[in-house]
Amino acid sequence: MRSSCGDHSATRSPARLWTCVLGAILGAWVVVLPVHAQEVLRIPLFGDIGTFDPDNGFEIAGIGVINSVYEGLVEYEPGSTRIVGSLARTWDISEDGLTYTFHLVEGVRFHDGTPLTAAAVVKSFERRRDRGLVLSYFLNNVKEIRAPDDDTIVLILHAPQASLLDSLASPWGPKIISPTALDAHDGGNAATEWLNDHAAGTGPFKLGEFRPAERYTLERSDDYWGQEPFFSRVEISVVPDLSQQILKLKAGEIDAVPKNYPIAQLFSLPQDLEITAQPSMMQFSLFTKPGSPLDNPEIRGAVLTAINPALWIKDAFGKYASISQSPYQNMMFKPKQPIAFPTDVAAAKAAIARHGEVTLTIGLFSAAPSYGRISDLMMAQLAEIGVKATSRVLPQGAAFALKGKADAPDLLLTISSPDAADPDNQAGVFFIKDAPGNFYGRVLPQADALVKKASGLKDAAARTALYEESGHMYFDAGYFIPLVDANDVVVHVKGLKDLGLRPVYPPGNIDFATVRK
Amino acid sequence: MTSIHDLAAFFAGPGAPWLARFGRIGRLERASIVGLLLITLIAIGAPWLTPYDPNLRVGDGYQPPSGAFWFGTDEIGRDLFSRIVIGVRYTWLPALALVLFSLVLGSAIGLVSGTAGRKTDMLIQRLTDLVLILPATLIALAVIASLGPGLANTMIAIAIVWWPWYARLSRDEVRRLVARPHVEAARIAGARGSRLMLRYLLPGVVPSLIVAATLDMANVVLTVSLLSFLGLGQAAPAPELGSMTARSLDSLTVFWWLPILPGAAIFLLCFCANLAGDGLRAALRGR
Amino acid sequence: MSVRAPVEDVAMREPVLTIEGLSVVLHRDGHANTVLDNIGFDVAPGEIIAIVGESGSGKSTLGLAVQGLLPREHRPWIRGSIRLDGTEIVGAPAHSLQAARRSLVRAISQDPMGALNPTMTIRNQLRESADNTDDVMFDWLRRTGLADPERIAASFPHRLSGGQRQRVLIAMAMMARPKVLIADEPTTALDASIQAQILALLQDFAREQDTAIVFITHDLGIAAAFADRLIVLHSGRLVEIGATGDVIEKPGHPYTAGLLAARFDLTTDRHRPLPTLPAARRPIGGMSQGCNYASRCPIATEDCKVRVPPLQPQHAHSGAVACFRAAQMPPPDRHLATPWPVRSTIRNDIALQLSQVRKRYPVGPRGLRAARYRDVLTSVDLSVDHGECVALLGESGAGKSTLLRIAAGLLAPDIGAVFRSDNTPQVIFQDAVSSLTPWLTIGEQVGERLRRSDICARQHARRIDETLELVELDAALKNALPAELSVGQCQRAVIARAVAVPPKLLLCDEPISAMDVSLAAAILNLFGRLRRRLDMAMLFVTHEQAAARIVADRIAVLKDGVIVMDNDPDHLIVAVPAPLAAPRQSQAQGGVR
Amino acid sequence: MFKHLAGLVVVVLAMSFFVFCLQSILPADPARAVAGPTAPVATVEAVRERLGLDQPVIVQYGRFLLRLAKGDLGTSFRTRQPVTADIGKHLPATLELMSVAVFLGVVPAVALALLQASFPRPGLARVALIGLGSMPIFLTALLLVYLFWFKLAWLPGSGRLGLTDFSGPTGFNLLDGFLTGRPGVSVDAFAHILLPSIALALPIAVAIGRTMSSALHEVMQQAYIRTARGKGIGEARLVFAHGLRNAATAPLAMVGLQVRLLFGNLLIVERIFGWPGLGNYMVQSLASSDLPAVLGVSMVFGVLYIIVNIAVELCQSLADPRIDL
Repeated sequence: MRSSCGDHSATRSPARLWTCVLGAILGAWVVVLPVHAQEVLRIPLFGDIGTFDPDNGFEIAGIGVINSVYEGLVEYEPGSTRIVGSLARTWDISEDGLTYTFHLVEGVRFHDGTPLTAAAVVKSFERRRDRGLVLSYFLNNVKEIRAPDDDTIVLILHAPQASLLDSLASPWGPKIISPTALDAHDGGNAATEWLNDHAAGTGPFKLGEFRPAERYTLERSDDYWGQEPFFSRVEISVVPDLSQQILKLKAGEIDAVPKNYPIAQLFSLPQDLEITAQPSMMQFSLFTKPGSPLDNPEIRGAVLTAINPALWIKDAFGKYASISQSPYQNMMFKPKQPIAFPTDVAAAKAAIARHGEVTLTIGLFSAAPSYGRISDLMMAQLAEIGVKATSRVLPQGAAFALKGKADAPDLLLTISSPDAADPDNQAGVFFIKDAPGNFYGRVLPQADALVKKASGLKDAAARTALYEESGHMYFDAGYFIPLVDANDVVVHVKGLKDLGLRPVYPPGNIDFATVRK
Repeated sequence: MTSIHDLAAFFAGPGAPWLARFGRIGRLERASIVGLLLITLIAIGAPWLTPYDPNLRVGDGYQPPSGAFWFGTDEIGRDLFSRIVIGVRYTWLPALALVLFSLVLGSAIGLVSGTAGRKTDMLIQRLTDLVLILPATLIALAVIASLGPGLANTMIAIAIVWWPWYARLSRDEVRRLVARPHVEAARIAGARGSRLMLRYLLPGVVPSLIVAATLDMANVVLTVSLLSFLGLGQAAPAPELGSMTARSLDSLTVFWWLPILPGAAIFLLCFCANLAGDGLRAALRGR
Repeated sequence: MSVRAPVEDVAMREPVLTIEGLSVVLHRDGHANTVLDNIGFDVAPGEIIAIVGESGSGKSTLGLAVQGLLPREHRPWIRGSIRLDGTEIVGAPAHSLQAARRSLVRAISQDPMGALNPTMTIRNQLRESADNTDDVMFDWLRRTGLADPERIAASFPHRLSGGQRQRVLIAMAMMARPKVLIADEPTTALDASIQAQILALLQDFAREQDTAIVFITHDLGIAAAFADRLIVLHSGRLVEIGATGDVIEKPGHPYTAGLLAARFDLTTDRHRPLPTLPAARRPIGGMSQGCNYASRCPIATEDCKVRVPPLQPQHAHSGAVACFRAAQMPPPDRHLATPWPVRSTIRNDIALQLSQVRKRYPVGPRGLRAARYRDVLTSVDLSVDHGECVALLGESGAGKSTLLRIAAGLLAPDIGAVFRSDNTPQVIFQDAVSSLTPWLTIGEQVGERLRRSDICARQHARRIDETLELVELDAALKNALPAELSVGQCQRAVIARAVAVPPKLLLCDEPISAMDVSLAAAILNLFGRLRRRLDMAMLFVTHEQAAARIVADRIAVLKDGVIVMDNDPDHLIVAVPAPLAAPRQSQAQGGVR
Repeated sequence: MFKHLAGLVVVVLAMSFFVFCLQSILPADPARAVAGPTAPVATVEAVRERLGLDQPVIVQYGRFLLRLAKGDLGTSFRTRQPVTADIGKHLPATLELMSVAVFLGVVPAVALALLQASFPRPGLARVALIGLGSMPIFLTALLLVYLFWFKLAWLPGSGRLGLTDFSGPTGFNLLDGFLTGRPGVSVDAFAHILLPSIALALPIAVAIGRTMSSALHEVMQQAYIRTARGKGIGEARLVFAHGLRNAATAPLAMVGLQVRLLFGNLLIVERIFGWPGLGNYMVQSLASSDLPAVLGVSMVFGVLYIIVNIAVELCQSLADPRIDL
């Protein structure tokens, strides 16, 4: 086609047409680019929030979002494992440890306007416990839920449980849902359908948009009973790819990369970004398969020498991790006698040389980058002493099916982090017989007995001692090798303060109520 | 018959047709064929070609390319050049094996399907349809779950979804060939069964299959790298180009050599394979 | 160099096409081949000039060169001059070539099947040819003898028969009212009856439109019946040119004489082998130092091999001849070969018998409903005795090939019985080149037949040699691939494969229809000899009456699915096309010439 | 056509059965995935029973078929929504992306083939295209994002729409913008779709371009092209009017094949570009052992593949009147 200069018809002139189209695109997109008000916080998520129902799904990445819409009776204090009141102002525990009495905060309203009463709490707790929902196990030990008056809740347990408050404070613990909403949308299924993508809680934020695979927005709740959050709006976008998250952060399209930011790049961050790091409950540890070469004490000693975290923790985490001192997270208690790895590399080499070829397979719980980094380092270390190690990312969920499998990897590298901060939770999830995270199904009755004994005790120091002892037993029996406790590292724009990271939460769950500029 | 035909008859003189055919290949394509041979040699000799042990930490991590480390070092201080050379071995040789396998299996099935009766043909066609629409990732998952992880099993997983294409291609070619007079003539002359297939049909199918296979090498390399990107490839620390690239994508803006250099190796493999395929097609089809 | 046609009334008019010193070199796989060497002639408006030559003589290339359409992939190199109505074609820029093609020169190609775009309606293809209204277009279609132009125009080519397509092509060419029409073997692929109609049509157009026709053919017979003047090409060189009657009566070049001698028709003596030309041997690179024909020429001298004979006026007729020994041409003697031995076939010793055979094919779109069927063979009775050759004559589409395939056992009849004395009858197909597997040597393919018989390797090799000798093929060719062979050699190889183990029954499907006349004669001779020597029964399917008459002991004519005639060849009475050697009478319109 | 549809049913049934059997092969445990990694065994068993996962596979498959007959694909374990609803939500985005990708793949491919038909050796363009198509798709995708969004800021790098509150009647934003009288939306949607679809289109362009140019090359040597050229038709018209349609069969078949490879690439490209489509949904469903969702998406992809191939055959028969359906 020929284009003449005097021709004003756009269709006749391709060059002009393209200019127009391009101009229109650029123009429209300048208009479309979101104008950021000061008080909007933009956070990426790697995946969808499966369900927003606080009782019916084990959310990992989105649990912080749910916790800023719903509140429970108690919660963990930001930055620690101390339990403080949330909707419960105060509470009492009976001498026998079977009766818990909570006193509610006054003047709280749900986002739909319903006032918070003890009856509402009872309704929510009963929904959690009795309607066959996924997270019902948090209240398995609760025999009775009563509301003697409008401001008082009484829980009566089947058996003493020192960790009950932790269960209630857990991010996945029971939350209080508006009874009006529950009634209105019950539909014979305990409102699970409606609560999938709607919410009626008491938290500082209301659920705005719920667009899976795209974005979720939270709006500040105007009549929140507590301190008003700094941000009026939180935009949570789904950005599945880490490189995209990093680029978006650098381009100023989001305010933080809450987790998985590559450690090596933390030292070369641009000027306008900074790091907030906080110790967490993320303990990287190895489970060992019965019948693996590590059953031989000499090989075990040699392997422990090679994988000694002291040798590689800096390469893997820089300063953002600490060496695990026991199978219980460093945040839970400080053991009197930390676990020690042998250090004589020459001896290890000699030991392996004596055994001919030693091969080890390491299974990685997931494809998250930190697993690969740690296993690469350990394999390189093992290669130094002559052990041929290979690692492989297990398919999602495969770790839970390793029991009794002959071709399972010799070692499973996983993050052991419990759903609450009490050592009882850690042991109950990972160590004792039939624990869900006891991946190879190993049983050490003496240690289990100690754990059981500790869970009923009231004296904190005595409990800790028992747990520490059980930890040593699990380690010495060769079931479990704790490696490092990683920090929760959030990279964010400069000036973001009070992120409210809590050790028990999965990494990167910023508390939208406390964070401010 | 046609006047082109009579020109062709005029030219169909004695001479070495193969040599002449190679003359039809463009310069770049010829270079890429040589390049592929070279790559194969490198892949075979890789263990003797690496300056460092690819599995040991030989320096600090994240060193940029330098005289000591030509391609720099990776996250934990292994020599990237050595790892890429070994990675070429672990990517190229399996891809070759895979294509060869699919070629053999696919063309065997295609031959049977193309020469058998309608019912057998229909059955095989539906079967290939079925495999063609099964999501490859799922099959890979299933195979690895039931046979256990490992390079061979990953290859089996890919081969399962890979052969149908060759089966279809060779079946179509066979059917076209069967309709040609010389096959009928051979049959009348007494060639039957496997002799007919191997002597009169297979050689006619092979050229287009080889061209397809060469062009397909790139697809296989990319698929292998895609599977390892999804964590279904070889066990670490074996360097695999795909997972090396994919795992360090987030370093693009800071440690560019980590994703770019292994990616460039994949690119080179695919590029050579693609060009060589083009060249071979020119040679075999007479463009 | 150009030789003016001596016909005085033609000379009076300005030639519409002038070719001078035309040489064309084409490249293939890096080799340069001279395809045309120093060709020159004129064509006057309204004149029909025939270019005759065997395949490989460069005649098609000449046609393409005039249109400026030499195949680009062969990197043509062209020298000399082609002037079309004053426009120089050689070296002309693309747009003027295009303009010349649009208004001056059009072509009808030999293959009506391939010459029409299969994905475009006839209407659209015609519309591209010239800016005419639909009515004019329909008118042209009607003038080519297509009764239903609207329907034809709306059709896609594959719905039309070969004859219809060729008519469409003629209409397409003529509606542009070109000055020159190049007709490259326009009738080769057609049945005899249609052939005659098409030729008549072209003649009419030449007269009406005053269009010069360059008629390219290998068939001297057709050329003689059709053209005003003849040009004989041999291996890229013009060897003889002259008025048709002169050339036919008094050929000045031994090649022309050979071609004339080798042709056969309905009057040829069928009781002895046909006279043939020595097979062509092409020198590598295209042109030899001397006369290209020297190696085949019965009267060549040493001089002929070192010097190219110039085209000189001929004393015998008004044209010109390129031969040093034109004066020494022996008189056209019909040198007689020894007659075939007379052999009495034993009647009722049946080799093949078909009784009441019926076959039908589904037609129309295949759908859920039962397909409609068309009877190809209604009820055929045919028998061939041992040692007998029966020719099956019929027009295209008559079901000849279906019948042959049923006889061979490749197809099962719907109804009827087939008896065969030999369960592995051998079949020879029309296209010899594609009947040979391209990647196997001739020896291997001939040996395929011998494989079943339990003979040792040495005997096996010897039998192959013997068989090749039997079909007059050089034994050295057993290691050659089919691509290295000429068409004639390919057909001999195919025959060798069929007779390596002599079958009792040999079935031939149009084995000579695509061949030059001289080659066809040689192959017919071979069949005649083989069947007598190996005592084979033969069914010879053809659409050419002359060939049928020569080869067969009996002729059966297939029409509308039944055998309508089963007769002795000498009693064959069919409409005979324009007889040879009777040069076309000047038409009334061209009377001034 | 009927044959195709019958084949479709059979193939889809066989495929669904395969995927169903997969759950007994795969090491992952959907009940565990639903209950969470820390849930006690009893809870997991309760969940398993509630989801019917404690039944034999064949019983589950029977139930699945019964539900399927009613157009119900079950409920996703992960999102607790009917799978059909989830697919309905994600499908338009993926279809939009796929069609733009196929379009962007086919157009330059055809253009290049045409170029090659007119100029025998447009070496550079061809080599460039082959080069671009030889990159691992995740690297191509990221480089595109890096260059055009991060460095040059010409195009948005992820997501489907810059606007927060838009949903149109068809789910195809490119269309909906115009339908709802907000052309700005369409322009924005176009800007967003450009990079991911280019990443997907490159391998398609290479494959189609190659097939197309060799088919065109072959066609341009046919006798009818000579006939047409003999009519004095210009080269451009020759290629467009005569060449293209005749050369269409093989490239069309290639489109069918490429669509299959496209499904694999979708998983990666949608992830990198945060495209809210079925690919992302599939990746997440796989990650959480969400069998009903995986099965549903597989069926959608399978049906899409067959539909595309039926369409391809339809187009082939349209392009070439000699091909009967």
